[in-house]
Amino acid sequence: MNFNSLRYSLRQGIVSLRRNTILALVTTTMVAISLGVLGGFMLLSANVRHVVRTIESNVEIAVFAAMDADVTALYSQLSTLQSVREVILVPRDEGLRELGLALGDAELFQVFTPQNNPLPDVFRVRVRAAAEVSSAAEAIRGMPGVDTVDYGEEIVAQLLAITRWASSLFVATSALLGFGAIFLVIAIIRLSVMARQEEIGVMKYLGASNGFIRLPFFLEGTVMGLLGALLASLVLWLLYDALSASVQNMALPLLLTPVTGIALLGPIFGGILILGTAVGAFGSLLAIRRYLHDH
Amino acid sequence: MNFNSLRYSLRQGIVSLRRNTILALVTTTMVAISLGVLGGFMLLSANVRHVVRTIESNVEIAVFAAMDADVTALYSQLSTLQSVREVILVPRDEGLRELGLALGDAELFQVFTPQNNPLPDVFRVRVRAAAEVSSAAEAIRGMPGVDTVDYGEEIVAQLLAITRWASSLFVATSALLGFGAIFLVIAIIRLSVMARQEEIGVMKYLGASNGFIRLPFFLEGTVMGLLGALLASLVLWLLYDALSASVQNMALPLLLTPVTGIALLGPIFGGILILGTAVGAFGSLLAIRRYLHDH
Amino acid sequence: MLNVKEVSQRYPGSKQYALQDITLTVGSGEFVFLVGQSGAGKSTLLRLLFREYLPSSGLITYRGRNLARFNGRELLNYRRKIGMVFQDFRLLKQKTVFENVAFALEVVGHSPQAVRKAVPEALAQVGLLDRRHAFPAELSGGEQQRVGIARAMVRKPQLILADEPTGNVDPDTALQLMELFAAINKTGTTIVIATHASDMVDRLRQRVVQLERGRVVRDDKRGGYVGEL
Amino acid sequence: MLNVKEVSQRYPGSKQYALQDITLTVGSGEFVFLVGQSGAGKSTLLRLLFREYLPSSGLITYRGRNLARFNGRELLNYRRKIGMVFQDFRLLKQKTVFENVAFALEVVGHSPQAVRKAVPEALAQVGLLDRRHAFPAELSGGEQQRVGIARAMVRKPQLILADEPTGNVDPDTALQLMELFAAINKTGTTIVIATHASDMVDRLRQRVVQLERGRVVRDDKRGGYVGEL
Ligand SMILES: Nc1ncnc2c1ncn2[C@@H]1O[C@H](COP(=O)(O)OP(=O)(O)OP(=O)(O)O)[C@@H](O)[C@H]1O
Ligand SMILES: Nc1ncnc2c1ncn2[C@@H]1O[C@H](COP(=O)(O)OP(=O)(O)OP(=O)(O)O)[C@@H](O)[C@H]1O
Ligand SMILES: [Mg+2]
Ligand SMILES: [Mg+2]
Repeated sequence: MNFNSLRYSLRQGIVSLRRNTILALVTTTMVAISLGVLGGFMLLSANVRHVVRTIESNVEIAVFAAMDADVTALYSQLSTLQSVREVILVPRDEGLRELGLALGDAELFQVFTPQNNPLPDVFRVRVRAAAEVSSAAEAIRGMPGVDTVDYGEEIVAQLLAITRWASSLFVATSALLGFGAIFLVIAIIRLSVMARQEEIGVMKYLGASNGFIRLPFFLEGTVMGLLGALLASLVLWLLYDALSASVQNMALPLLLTPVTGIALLGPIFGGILILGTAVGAFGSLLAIRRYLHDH
Repeated sequence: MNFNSLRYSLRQGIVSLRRNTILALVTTTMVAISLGVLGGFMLLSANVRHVVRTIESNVEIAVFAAMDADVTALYSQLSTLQSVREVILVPRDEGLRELGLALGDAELFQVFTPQNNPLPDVFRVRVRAAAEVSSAAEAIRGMPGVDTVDYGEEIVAQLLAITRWASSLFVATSALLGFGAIFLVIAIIRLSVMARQEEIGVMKYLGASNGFIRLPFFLEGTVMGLLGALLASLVLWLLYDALSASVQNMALPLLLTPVTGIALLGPIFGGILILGTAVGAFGSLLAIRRYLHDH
Repeated sequence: MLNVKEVSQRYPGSKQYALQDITLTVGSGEFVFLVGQSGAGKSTLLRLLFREYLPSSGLITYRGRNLARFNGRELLNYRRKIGMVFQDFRLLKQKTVFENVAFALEVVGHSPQAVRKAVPEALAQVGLLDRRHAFPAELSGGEQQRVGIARAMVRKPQLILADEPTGNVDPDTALQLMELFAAINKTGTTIVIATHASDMVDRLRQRVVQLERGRVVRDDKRGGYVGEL
Repeated sequence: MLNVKEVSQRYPGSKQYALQDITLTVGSGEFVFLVGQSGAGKSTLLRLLFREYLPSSGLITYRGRNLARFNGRELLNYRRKIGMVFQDFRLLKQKTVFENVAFALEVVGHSPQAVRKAVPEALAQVGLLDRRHAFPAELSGGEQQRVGIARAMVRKPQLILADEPTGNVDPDTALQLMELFAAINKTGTTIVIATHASDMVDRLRQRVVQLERGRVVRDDKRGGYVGEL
């Protein structure tokens, strides 16, 4: 493979893309569609994970202080816990008012005065992740001045189960879709190679080296993969942008805020580009392999 | 097109499927993949709709009876409302007990006796759909003996927004995926027809009628479409069955019960089969069209 | 039977005329050799007669009917009356020798019994009966060419157009094939053969039409092949 | 240069031998006609010499080296020394005439300048310089065949294997092409031509190897074409 051959292959890849426009377009569109579906699914999965994490970090532990507890000491003790994200103190008077509001009739509760208020001081503690709730609750239970510790044990357990289940579902489906996309692209490239089987045969008879035969296909496959990935990214990005804007406009509850940070979306779009290019490149190599090793 | 030709075409379709096994396999797999993705998405969408509907029909209207209300009369009046699905009476004593439990410390509430119980009798009313909540609440407000009516106005509004938004998203994405699948299959069949362009040319030179040329391709396309759809349905069904079983095993909250009824899944799987067959049949017709009308 | 009147053909994108102002009549039952240098326009003329495409200008009629006016159905019927031997064979790679020949019959709706009877006869005439299960890729060049001839003959057409049908066979086989064409011609079939086989032309002494750069330069009733050789 | 020793070839799935017990030596600079009936095994022998595949049995050596022992690189180098003219042309449909011929040079890494010089020369030799921008589908049968010949010659190979290189051209053009082969042979190139062109063989009076049903039945130093004609 000398310089002339390289130059030739480059030119040839371009000429071939131009002459087989339909085939190239079909392949590129296929790459785009399959990567688009994969990417869309990963965006969905990122958002679901995001929502679950939001819910998780909103799980509250209600800490009922004993009637004679040192509230300030307990507050600082709670705040120093590693897994704790936030501690809110609801003083007993405030608790009474809230209870009245929650029951829909604040006036009814005016029978209570600060003196006969049956409610204790309550801390609302939020931890960083659902997995840390039970250990944090355990730790809090042992603190002096704590009467009762309460949290949605069942809900936390279910959230954890959902999270685990959803992430394995996502990994499995992503893998499936990914393999599907790869298989699809390779199959298409193989069809396009099959259509040029004769050409490859003639090249071999003329004494072309395998590398020489391979290079234009490789370049073509790479370009098609990259273009397909770019197309998929573009469409996906436009769609996602429109969708997330519409979600935000609707002022949905906090839980449904879409993921928009570059840190989270970057890997997905980057992954699409890399995957598309790699599949195009290696798919074409794989597709011509068996036409080269006959004799 | 006489009987001999028909018989010939049938035989030819089979022979061709056998001789072009790879191409046929690729096409069938493509049909399966694209329909599988589409079907998977529709299953997801059916489940999301199901969950939303479950949430909707669980929205509660809390009806606080006046202290002097005729509870039995109110109960029967509520029950006769068209949009109402369920009415539960929570007597004031019971309400007190529940409140104590909810606050985590039932004993604290023993300061209340039936005599100084500040709580009213409460009805929990469930309507059939979120859209009916506000009108039902309005109707209830006007009933004699009703003190206050309360329901999560914000949550209901948001649920409605989500529902509307999600269903348009689902329709749009389904349409997109459906078109993608159709385009994909037609493109593949076109590639396979392109690979046999010469054959079609020779047939024309020998005086074959368009119908005669078309028929084997049509049969081939139909069989490939049907097989692909069957494959997609089978895989999808196995996956879905496993998934929904695992969801049920996890005893997730009621909201996440998967859709399993034949009435809901039937149209999806039926649709996949019909779509696959139709796309295979008409895709093949479309794909050879331009090779027939040259001259 | 065939009337060619002032026909010219210029291929799209080409500056030169492949055929220029050709006027020619082929009577029913005639045997015509079309000769001329490589690139003279023989194949082009045969393709026009076959109505593979329409000429740039001029008129071609078959039994008085303008080929250019044929609708789909008529074109089909016209082609079904013709046995065409292509210069590049145009066999179907996916079909065996038998199937390739049978195909010409199946296309027009012959019954399987008729196919089973006619195909072996045609293959025997070109000496390929024992290769009937082979695929084209498993045949020698001359064998492929003979499959093409068998396919053209099997329908017992009214008109045979053969483009260089003996280019890939040895002189002995070529002579046999030419004698086969002559025998078929005796049964009333009109035959037009484009050929470079000078000795065959010289031997058979049939009508010879010579083309040169797209023009008819000679039309002998019982001519020979005239060249430098 | 080429040594064929007790070579037999039976194609997979076939009962009969396409070649049987062939023994033959082609010296450096020789000019050999390979003649014989259609299906006699001429193309098979050429394909074996080209190492398109290996014989079922027997030994073929090139300058003493066993073709069967070539590794990938050696096979490549061997083929690069050979100019092969295929019976079915094997032009690349997607490339123009110029590109098809140029391809033979590009494959072995010639510079664009070298290509721009050598290709027009080769095309001129076969009389196709003015058709250089056409695609194969836009050529007559004989023109396509000549592109194949130009492609085989353009690399100035040590050995030319030509399979029926004049089957689609008129006798005048065929003679010119044969004389071209003879001229190239004069410069030291070894040439083996499988052909049915009896008059060419008779005219050139070169070594003639005749095959019949896969066996060598004649090997004349300065022979003619012997047939019934
Ligand atoms: N599709 C085409 N497009 C452009 N030019 C063409 C096309 N087909 C043929 N030609 C040109 O038209 C001329 C006549 O071609 P034709 O095939 O009729 O020659 P021919 O007499 O059959 O030659 P041969 O004996 O070599 O087969 C040639 O110069 C050829 O290059
Ligand atoms: N790939 C193959 N598989 C099976 N049989 C084959 C194959 N190729 C050739 N044959 C058979 O081998 C025999 C010799 O074929 P070959 O092509 O060598 O003949 P040839 O002398 O070149 O004939 P022609 O002059 O017609 O080209 C023929 O009977 C042919 O049918
Ligand atoms: Mg011609
Ligand atoms: Mg041969």
